[in-house]
Amino acid sequence: MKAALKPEDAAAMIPEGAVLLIGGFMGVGSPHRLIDAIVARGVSGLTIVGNDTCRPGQGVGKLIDAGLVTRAIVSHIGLNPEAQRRMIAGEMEIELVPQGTLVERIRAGGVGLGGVLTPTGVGTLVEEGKQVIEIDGQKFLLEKPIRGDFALLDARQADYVGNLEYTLTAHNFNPIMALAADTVIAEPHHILPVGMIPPDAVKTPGVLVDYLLERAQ
Amino acid sequence: MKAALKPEDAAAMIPEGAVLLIGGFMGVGSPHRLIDAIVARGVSGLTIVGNDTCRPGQGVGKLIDAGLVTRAIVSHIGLNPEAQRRMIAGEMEIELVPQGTLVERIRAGGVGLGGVLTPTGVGTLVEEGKQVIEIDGQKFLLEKPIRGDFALLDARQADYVGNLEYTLTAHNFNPIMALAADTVIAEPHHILPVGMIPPDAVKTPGVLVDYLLERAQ
Amino acid sequence: MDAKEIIARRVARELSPGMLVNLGIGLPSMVASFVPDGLQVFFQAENGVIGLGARPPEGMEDRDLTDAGGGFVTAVPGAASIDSAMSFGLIRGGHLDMTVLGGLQVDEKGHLANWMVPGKMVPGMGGAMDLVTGARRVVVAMVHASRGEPKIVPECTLPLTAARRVSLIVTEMAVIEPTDEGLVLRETGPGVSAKDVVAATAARLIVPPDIPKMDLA
Amino acid sequence: MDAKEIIARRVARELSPGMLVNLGIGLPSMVASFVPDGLQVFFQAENGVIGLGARPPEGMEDRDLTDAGGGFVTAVPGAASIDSAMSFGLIRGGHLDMTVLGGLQVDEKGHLANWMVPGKMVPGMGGAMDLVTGARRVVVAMVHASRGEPKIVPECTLPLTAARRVSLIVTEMAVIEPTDEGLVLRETGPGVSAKDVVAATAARLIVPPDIPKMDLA
Repeated sequence: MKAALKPEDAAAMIPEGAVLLIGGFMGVGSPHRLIDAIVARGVSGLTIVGNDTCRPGQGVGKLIDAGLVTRAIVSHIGLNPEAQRRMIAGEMEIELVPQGTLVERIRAGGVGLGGVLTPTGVGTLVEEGKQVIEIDGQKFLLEKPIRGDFALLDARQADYVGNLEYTLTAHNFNPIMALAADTVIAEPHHILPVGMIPPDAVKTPGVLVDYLLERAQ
Repeated sequence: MKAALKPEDAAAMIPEGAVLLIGGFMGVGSPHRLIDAIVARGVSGLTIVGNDTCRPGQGVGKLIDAGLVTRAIVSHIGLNPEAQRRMIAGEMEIELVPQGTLVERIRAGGVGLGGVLTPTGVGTLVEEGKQVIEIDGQKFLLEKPIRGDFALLDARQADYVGNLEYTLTAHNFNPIMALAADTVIAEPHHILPVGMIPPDAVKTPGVLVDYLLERAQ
Repeated sequence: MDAKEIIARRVARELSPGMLVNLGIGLPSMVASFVPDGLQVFFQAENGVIGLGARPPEGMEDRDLTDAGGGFVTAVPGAASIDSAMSFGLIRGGHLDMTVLGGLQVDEKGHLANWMVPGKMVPGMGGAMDLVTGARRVVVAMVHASRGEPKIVPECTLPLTAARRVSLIVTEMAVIEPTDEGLVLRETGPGVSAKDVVAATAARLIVPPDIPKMDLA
Repeated sequence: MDAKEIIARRVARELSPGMLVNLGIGLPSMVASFVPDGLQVFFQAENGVIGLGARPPEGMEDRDLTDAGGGFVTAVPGAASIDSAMSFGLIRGGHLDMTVLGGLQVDEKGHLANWMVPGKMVPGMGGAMDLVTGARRVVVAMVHASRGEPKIVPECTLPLTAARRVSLIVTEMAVIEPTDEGLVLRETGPGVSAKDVVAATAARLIVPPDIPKMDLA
């Protein structure tokens, strides 16, 4: 059974310089109250890993606005001029990763694989500095696993075992990130008593989740 | 929309020598009516890929009893003395693959990855003849993708788009095999009208499924 | 009919029943408005839904159901929610029948550049590299020239999106098919002659004797 | 108390609250019967359920809910269904706190052989190689000798299950811990002296001065 934390107590666990896997796609399926609590706490030097840098004032964009992020591993920054400005000013390092490669690298980190052999990026700038492995005459890039110190997830609902359900386009990176961090904190919209989520509806088994955020008041 | 086939019409699509991915774990979550129809048709020279060879007279064991299988790629044959007898007699070739490696090889075949880099099997007989890749000082086996001509799946229920739900320990290899064959035939216990399965409950999107088996009479 | 509508209408004619199709943000997303009546195709948004529907009525938006551009959408009956690993598994694994993307440049080899302009615009590749690598058909939907600069060029000067040859280029002036022999002019747009197309194209075009007009019905 | 019960009772004392534990078929599965009262652990069966419960009452079996041996089980409140990719993702990814497996041989390096006897018994490795490679703790539960043949040997003569050192060996005679220095005798079983253990063990044992008896309460 997992006790539900207040956002400020969850944020207090995150040290400076932590690597955070943060669910969401342009803010949809991001743990918004956790993000707000981290901004309020002001913990800096963060590396964020996720689909994108969202927009200024939204989702993970708030962490960037507050100057807390020194490195981002994402597939897209095009809708966040503030992220681009900070990148050009040298305040923030950005590693751009093809979206499908990014999610597989996180999965590899989570399921104990040594890396990902993907055709994506072969013959492009993404190939630079990477091992190219030829298998039966086809070329693949060896992309390395990614893990986080923390995974911060949005979920539709949870039970107190920590089992999670997600909804619609708010799934995105969340179920994969749940596998790939030392500490997993989920922000469910609802928390149900144990036994209320049918086993077949569970998308992230509770054994992966370390902490739940209490529901919004 | 996918029409639901009679078992004999489904079996009639499978040519001699086909590679069949067949869901199930000791017969649980196996497409039993499809298996019976293939036995009735008597199509031979099959390669079967799945967790195990089940038991004589059960699940995929029926295909082996009937002498239709010349090659099996499985993790376990220990509970099928008939499979062992045929292997020793040279009537059937068996490739034993660690279970976690097997499911990842099928997944790699299904999601377009060049192979799997797994620590499982390093320093054992499983390593023989395989490329060992060292990544950041740790050794991994490069295991190649597996695909089938057909995937034969068991599902709890479907809709006529082909969306599938599975239940309890009848999931096993089914959702992964759905990704990795040229033709996917699912045997659902129930078929619902389109729109009756909530999007969040779908575990295999219908676009992956080519044919449904009609319900048992 | 403006240039964008011509392009979207013509691309819509590439659709056939049962296809799984990904439409990029911007111009490509307009294709959804011109699907022929009664034709059932499934639109996938790489952020996680198969069976994307139209924009919802005002006040009926769901913050957890958006397209890859972050715009509110609906889902059709038979839709399925998927996470990013499944989404890109479908894309990279060859399960996506067609992707429609914008382009900055396409060259005589059929190579596409659409994700960055060094020193100017570095939005990130998002899902584009996986889409161009993995989709069965890649259709580039773009205006023929940008501020007088031809976008169909002898060789891309911008970084490539993938080393793979795209399937078709659709502009308001022409439909062009990259082949082993080079770029073949297949159709011309409203009020445009083959000569006009050749004049507006920096790349060498193969011009067959009889070139039909685009069918935009 | 017979040998198997001694072993199962002693292994059960290795459990601690909140653990995710995989029990192998046969002797290891008996451990579930001796979980200390009030201790919440989750048992995983690699075929696809987290939160395995006891055998169901006669007539209440579900053919889609079995353990890895194919025996009928139940699921506890808060259980989750998982497919084989998730199951082995958890195992190989370091999410499984403990696995309990049978053994044919364990040697002075702590290497385990438990999946084949060349020329005699080739059941296949099933999930064993992944379990021994990936679980945080690997506990070998086996009788001390088989038909007078010591099973704890200087060096395994049978094919290894993994190159990894197991965490603990529990027999009816002893608890033995493989360490950098070799096999250390930690506890002795009921009515057995350290001398008896040494005599029944082919491998060199490190015997500390004071060796407690097994606590089997």
